[in-house]
Amino acid sequence: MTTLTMAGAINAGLRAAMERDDKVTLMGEDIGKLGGVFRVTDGLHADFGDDRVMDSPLAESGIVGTAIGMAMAGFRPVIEIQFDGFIFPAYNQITTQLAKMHYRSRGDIQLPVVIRVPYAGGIGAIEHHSESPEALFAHTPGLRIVSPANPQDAFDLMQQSIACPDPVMFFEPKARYWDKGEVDTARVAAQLDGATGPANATAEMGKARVARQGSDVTLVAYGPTVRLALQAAEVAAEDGTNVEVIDLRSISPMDSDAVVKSAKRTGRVVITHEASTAFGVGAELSARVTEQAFFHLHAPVLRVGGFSTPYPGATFEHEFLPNIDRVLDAVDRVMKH
Amino acid sequence: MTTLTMAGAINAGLRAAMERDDKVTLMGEDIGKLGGVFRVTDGLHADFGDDRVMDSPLAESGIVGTAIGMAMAGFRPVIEIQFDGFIFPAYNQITTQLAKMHYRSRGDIQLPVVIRVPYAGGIGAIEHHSESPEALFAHTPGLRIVSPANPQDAFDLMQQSIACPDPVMFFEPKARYWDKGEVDTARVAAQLDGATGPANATAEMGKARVARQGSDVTLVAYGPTVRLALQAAEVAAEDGTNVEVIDLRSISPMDSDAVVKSAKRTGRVVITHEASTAFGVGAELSARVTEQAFFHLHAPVLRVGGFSTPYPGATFEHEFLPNIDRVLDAVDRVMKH
Amino acid sequence: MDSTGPLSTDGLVSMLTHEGVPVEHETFSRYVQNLDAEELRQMWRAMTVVRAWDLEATSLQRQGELGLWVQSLGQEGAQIGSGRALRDNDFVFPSYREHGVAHLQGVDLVEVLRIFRGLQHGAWTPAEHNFHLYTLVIGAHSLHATGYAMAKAREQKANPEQEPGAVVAYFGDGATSQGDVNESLIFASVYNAPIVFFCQNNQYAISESVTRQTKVPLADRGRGVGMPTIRVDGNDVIACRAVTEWALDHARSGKGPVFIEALTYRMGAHTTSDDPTRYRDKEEEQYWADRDPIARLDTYLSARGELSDEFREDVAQEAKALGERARSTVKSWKRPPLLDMFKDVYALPHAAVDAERVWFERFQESFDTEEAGR
Amino acid sequence: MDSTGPLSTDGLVSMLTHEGVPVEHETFSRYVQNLDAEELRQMWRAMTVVRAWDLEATSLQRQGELGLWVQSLGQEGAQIGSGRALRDNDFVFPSYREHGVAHLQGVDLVEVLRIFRGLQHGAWTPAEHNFHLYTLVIGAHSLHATGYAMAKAREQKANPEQEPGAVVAYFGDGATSQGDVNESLIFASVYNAPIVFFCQNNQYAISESVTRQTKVPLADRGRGVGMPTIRVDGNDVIACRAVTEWALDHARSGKGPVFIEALTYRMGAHTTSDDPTRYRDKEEEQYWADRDPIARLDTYLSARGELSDEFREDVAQEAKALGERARSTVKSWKRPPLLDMFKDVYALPHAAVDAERVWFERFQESFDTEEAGR
Ligand SMILES: Cc1ncc(C[n+]2csc(CCOP(=O)(O)OP(=O)(O)O)c2C)c(N)n1
Ligand SMILES: Cc1ncc(C[n+]2csc(CCOP(=O)(O)OP(=O)(O)O)c2C)c(N)n1
Ligand SMILES: [Mg+2]
Ligand SMILES: [Mg+2]
Repeated sequence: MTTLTMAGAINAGLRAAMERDDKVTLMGEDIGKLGGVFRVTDGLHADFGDDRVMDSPLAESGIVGTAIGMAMAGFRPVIEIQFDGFIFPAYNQITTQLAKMHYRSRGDIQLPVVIRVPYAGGIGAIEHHSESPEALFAHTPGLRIVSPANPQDAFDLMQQSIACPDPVMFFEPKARYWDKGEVDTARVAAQLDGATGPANATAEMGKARVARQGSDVTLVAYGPTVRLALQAAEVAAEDGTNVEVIDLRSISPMDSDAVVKSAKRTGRVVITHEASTAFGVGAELSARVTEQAFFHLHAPVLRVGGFSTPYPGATFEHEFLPNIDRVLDAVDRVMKH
Repeated sequence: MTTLTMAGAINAGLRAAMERDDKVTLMGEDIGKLGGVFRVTDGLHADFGDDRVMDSPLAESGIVGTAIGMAMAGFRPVIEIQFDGFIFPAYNQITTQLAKMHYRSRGDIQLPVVIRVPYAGGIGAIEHHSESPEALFAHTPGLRIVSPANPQDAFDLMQQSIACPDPVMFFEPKARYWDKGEVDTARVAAQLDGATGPANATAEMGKARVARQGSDVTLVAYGPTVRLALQAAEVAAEDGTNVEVIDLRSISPMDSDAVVKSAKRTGRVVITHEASTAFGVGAELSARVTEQAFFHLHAPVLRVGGFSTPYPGATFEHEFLPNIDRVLDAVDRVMKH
Repeated sequence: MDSTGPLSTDGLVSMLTHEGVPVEHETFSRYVQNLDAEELRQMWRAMTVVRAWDLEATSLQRQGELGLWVQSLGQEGAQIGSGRALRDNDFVFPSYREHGVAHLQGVDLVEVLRIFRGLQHGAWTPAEHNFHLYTLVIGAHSLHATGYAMAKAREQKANPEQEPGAVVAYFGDGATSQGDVNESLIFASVYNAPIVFFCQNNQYAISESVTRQTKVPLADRGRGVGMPTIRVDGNDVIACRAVTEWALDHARSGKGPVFIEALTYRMGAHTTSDDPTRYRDKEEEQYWADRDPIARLDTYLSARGELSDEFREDVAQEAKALGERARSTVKSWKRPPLLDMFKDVYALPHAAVDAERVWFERFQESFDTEEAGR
Repeated sequence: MDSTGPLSTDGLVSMLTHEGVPVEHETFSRYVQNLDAEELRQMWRAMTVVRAWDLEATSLQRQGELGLWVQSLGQEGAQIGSGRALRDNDFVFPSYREHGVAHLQGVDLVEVLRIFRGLQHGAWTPAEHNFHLYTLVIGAHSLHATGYAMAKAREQKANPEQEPGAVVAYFGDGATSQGDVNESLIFASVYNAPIVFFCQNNQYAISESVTRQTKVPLADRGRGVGMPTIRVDGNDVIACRAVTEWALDHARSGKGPVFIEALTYRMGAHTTSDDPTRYRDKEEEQYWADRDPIARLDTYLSARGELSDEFREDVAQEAKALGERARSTVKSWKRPPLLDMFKDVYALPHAAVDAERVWFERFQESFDTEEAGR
């Protein structure tokens, strides 16, 4: 066990994967000497050199497109998109190529590409630097999508994502980069050893985690909102409401079974994410939970997300984002039934 | 009243808008002499010339991006994306620019751009020519999204979309292009006259339509699945189930009020669209209906959509797409409660 | 023709006039000086077979056996010329019209029809043929090709004893307007990737003349990023072969990418769904019919007595046999099991797909049961 | 420096050496021959005020009054030179670093700080200044600029008596790699749009040297689509002005687009969040400090006795006043009403936004009520 920030844990996860497999190659804007604008790749260029840590031309479609080509030739590219809001030039490559190549080739071509995306808000940034676009990828079959909420998951999921034969979008909650936590650096290495390592890793990647046990309400979060959910649970506990917090960890696949199981016990579900509520990940989860646990529910599933506006100026972000008041309000509302 | 195919109705709608306002300018691939691959712009180049009907270089980002610039300069561009699957190169321009400019400029810049997208399947096409990407745009505030299901709506919505000061994505169910219907060509012209015409038109654009009245189940569809829903309702009626069919017409805004109202009467809701069920438009509608009509529902809201696979080879499309068996199965399932 | 526009013949590399008369080229002739009559005949054979094939597939489409066909008609010179320059370690990223190159790489053209019969999206194993799948999203594959070439360069650096290889990316005139193609030129140049961009300027992107994509020769796009560029008569199979040999040599030897523009003509419709009478005239079509790539090699070889009747007959038989096999095979293809639809979305299990497959299986069974129960 | 690479000085238009010595340019000198001392002083003034401003804003950021600042430090020559060539009917699409041009177009630089204080995304009315909003998505605005120019051409065709105008799109060296910028060059060229692409090659895209974007001068990108290209010393305000005058004339007179590459240097960090010590050295920074755009015009004018102490003092006062106004104004800005967050998503009502705004209003009121109830 060592103490790491989330940024440090991702860095360590990348390093471990690069040491394990020399086909693992990083590419992105400013990830070399600068170590990325968040310093997540700090030191990797110095240690692995130009051919393993490649600063790219300023073109996201080019980054994803060439990573696809490299993956076809046997590499395992891990690419960085500098900020959430700048992933869209690569949207065509991700949606029509990366996601569909395995299907198109009837299994002949695997594309083990990992796309790292620092995402979500809360850092007082200017436009395009605080967005949560995960739902815009979740609707496209062929992609896996994960988002860690703590250093341990960041470390594990990073190596599992790299070992996974399918493309993985790895959403890193940037406001949590500096959160510290204990990290066991040995477990995943052991998991990945042996022939079924990637399969086990991939299966594990898709599982949710009960972050806090409770019996009254199931509060579902992922990435940046997990900390918020845990805080809300603490406050609710003071009022005598016992909140179970589930950290989804994965958005594709989404472990709705874990949520349904919990919902069947609590009868009440609240989902919170930073992305706009409308047409977000919470919509799918709400629909599935309702489909599968309808007769166990005491109240409708509620969602607490960003509003249906573009991400506003930073001065508004505390109110734009789900905050503790809004989460508790939703908890109160489901508890009314 | 005149009889028109849906393609003919859109053509007529474009022509009427071009005659009404000489700032209305068409741009796209092969829309000139060829009249578009579906002939929707047939004859317009001959009648309005190169400056009003512009064949563009083969670059979707370029088409949307320059349309934005033209709109800033006072034009009303109506652009064609040749097929659903080819809209993604323009995704960045649509998501980060077209959708956000009005907000970014605090209302100074209106972008009355209409993006026409022939979409959805059922025509036996090769890859990328049968997709339903509407949910990938619905999550982004700033866009309006409509999809007509019959010639009259196609004619009306086209002119309303062009008159609307906001960007509109206009999804045309290509398998329905050749369906014929009666079209009143006078009503919208009258609506658009006068200062509040665009406001009235925009308000009307966002409204759902009860396509068939019923009391047992609310069956919601839009675009290509409306005909399917009506057929299913006929079959269900033979079994004594009285299905109400709602044609959403608009996806952003989505007239969930109309659905909630119906759901409160029927207590049962089924939604069908061609896009993959997971993270689709139906998820949002299910979540909203459940939030707002939970205590009126006899059964969970069910969704019948495409599967979580890429659009498969045409030989599979009948089973991949929601078909009458699957819709009736869902109707049966909600009727069990 | 305009001497500066995209159809200018200025600086067009040519080795066989359209009357079939050979011409020397200062730089490039030596790349083909060792081609003997047998090799030229093989090129004639390939072009002839591919053309016959193309007409056969077109007629299968007309008969309703295929949903669509995309003809390579008229582009055989560019495709066979460049394709015969490829070696074992090279790898091709085609667009969707390169049936000629597919054929040379050993792809069974009959199998290709599975795509156009709607059975599947890809119909051969790329690694078996060093020939990637057709890509329908214009330009997208140019970046894959570049990345593949970047990987190749790394491999070769790690294993210098290995025979070097290069990548060829094929795309059309229309594709040059896409951001992706431009980005691929930039990446290839910056990373000095061993890749040849082979642009078949067939003068049309569906209905749009190449003048909608550019005011200057498309080869200049390569100049914009500082890579060597060549314009070649795309209907001159020998010249296409020569410049591609040069370019591949250049790329394989670590000197970086090359951009080739082959000026050719799409003699058919864009696809069987297209109607060219709406946008071009008979005179133009005739002009290019007179510049047919097969006819000119035919004239050249015939004049030298190198195309015996026996050989012609042999090639005709090959083409006929291929056509017959296509007809019988295509009709014999059964619809694959419905559950195939759910296969290969991911390489490893994914809960959403799995759940839907299970549901679908039960749903289908319920019909069987219903029917059985009747 | 390499004579063919992106930093080559070959063919760089220059009219004032870095020692402040004037040089004639065959083609372009006549575009500035009428500039009198007063006009040169005005350019000096603008550069000086903008630089002082930049330092002021940087220090406001350091003091925590701004979330971020993006410096234009070192690029004043390119910005003021090109900006002073603009006329009333021209329209500018900046990237996010063109504070110099903003200032010339009459945008209040203090207002610009609203963006960097997180109050709003846009801070002026583009139509009032013929100056579009800053665009943060690299390259996206180059297409808007092109479309705007296409529209301008149409307007001018319809109203030939109107004074013609052109569009200038500013972007950086990094931006040239984006598909959008390349597509904008293609559209502009094909539609013959009246637009000048003004690329400030400040040698860095954050930490990446321009050699990561190209192996050849960036101006060649323009050649790739056949438009006239000019490379100019971006730290030579007079040369920048001259070539931009030429290019705007060219565009306004219907001859189509022009690509200008101004070779300059980003003397500061990329933004206040950046740390250039990680990727470049002091020697390089010193080399470019010796080529400062303001210093050289200063030397030139001073040598001619054209910069009086009084004038200097006057300019210093202007800069100081601007800084003071910035400090007091920025601190006076109140957070706007929370409901503003919901404004202007659409021009006309939209049910989803409206419902959320109403909900939010009630939700906020519930707290007030709660508090009131205590
Ligand atoms: C991104 C994208 N946009 C549009 C299309 C529709 N489309 C298919 S082929 C084609 C024209 C391609 O022209 P060109 O690149 O010259 O190739 P050619 O067909 O002439 O070989 C178009 C517009 C597409 N496949 N992909
Ligand atoms: C599409 C996109 N990708 C990445 C970024 C992050 N980013 C902001 S500025 C910048 C570098 C821009 O370099 P250049 O074009 O040379 O302009 P400069 O900042 O030097 O003026 C990058 C990568 C962005 N804003 N947009
Ligand atoms: Mg073509
Ligand atoms: Mg720069």
